[in-house]
Amino acid sequence: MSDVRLLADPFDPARELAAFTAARPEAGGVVSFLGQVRAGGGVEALELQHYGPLTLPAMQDLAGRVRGRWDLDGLLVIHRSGVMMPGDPIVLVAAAARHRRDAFAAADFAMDHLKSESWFWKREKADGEWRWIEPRDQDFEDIARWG
Amino acid sequence: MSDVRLLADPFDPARELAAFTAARPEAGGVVSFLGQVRAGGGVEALELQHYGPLTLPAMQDLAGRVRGRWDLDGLLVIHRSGVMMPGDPIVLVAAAARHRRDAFAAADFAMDHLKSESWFWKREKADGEWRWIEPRDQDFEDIARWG
Amino acid sequence: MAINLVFLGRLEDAAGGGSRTIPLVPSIDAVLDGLEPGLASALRGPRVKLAVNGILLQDKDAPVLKDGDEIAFLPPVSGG
Amino acid sequence: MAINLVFLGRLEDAAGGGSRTIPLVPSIDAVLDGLEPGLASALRGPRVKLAVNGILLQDKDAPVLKDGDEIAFLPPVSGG
Repeated sequence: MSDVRLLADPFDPARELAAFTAARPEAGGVVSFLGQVRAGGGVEALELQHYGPLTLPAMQDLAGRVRGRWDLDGLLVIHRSGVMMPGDPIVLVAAAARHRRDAFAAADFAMDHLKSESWFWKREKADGEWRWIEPRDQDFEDIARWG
Repeated sequence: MSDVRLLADPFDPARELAAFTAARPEAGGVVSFLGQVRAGGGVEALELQHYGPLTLPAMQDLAGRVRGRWDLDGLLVIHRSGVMMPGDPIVLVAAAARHRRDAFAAADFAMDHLKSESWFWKREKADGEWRWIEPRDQDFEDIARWG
Repeated sequence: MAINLVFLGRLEDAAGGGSRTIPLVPSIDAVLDGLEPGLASALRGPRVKLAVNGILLQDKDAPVLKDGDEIAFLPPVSGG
Repeated sequence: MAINLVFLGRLEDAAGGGSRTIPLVPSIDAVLDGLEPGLASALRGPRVKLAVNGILLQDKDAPVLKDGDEIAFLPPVSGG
């Protein structure tokens, strides 16, 4: 069914995506989103804090909603916690489906909801100082698209 | 800028995507679509025929339109021609962008237009017989979404 | 007889640490009344949600606390 | 003095091969008139597009052919 993971250590998105795809030869298409820590802009490090009793269960619940809404051959959700450096992968979502539209919509929906609803608190280090990041209005607009 | 390739031989989508992503550390997100020859359904092989003077130039033109419409850090379009077996990659599109929405829309648009407009003729082998595939109405509906 | 408090995100800074063990008191109001006023005020912020033993509280919930309970104070998540 | 014809997709089956070299004639109508009737009929199909030397012809184009030209007959592309 769905493969949902919350990882404290770095992961290799290319290897994860290759394994996910190889296991689903019946899917015509796989859409993936990879989010990474942006280089440039002065951010030296990023930390994502999670809360064990809530964060992974909510990610699993989201995966279940995605599976209920679109006809998928597979869904992969991997999210990092802890301290990451520029260029490090943060999140990988992949949706495999017989029909391309389903795979795009499922990955897009999963990302919008992961970003706006997931139990992660983020802080960034710049000029040697850590600073907590507040929610962005854009996230609420993104999620409102899905009705 | 854009990396647009028409390949007669198999390619490794995981390696291509990893190289594309690694070269764009300033992009916050990368959306990819991988299309592969579906296993099951009785298709033994698939052949994509192209016409040299038209096919790659039209793919490059499409990439230019995508770049003009969304603010991207990079765009990758790789398409196979020739004979492929179930599980073989057919097409890989990846869009890297600072903003997630741009990356999703660009990859989605590129796929809709590649599928409906590209100069490829497809035939499938089933029960030992090759059969040419006619256009599907779905492709015209997909492309109409973009106005 | 104790309960555990967990402070997420910026509330960790306000509390001076990610968690704290305090003696058992019967209600969340009693927990807040026993903390430093600045911290209590931050925890009472309108956008701070609470979870007891991993279950999110609804607006009107006023659970009776018992030994070993964990109360998490959750500021808005950071998003994209 | 010759021109090259290229048949894509199902038109390859109709022509019995992917390409064919024929003696130069001045127009596309003359090319079609010189082919087997069944093939000419398939190439005249309403959804078949033509390219001369890699340039797509518009509806009303009637180019004058010259030595070495390549005419490609393009049935609808197959899509997804």
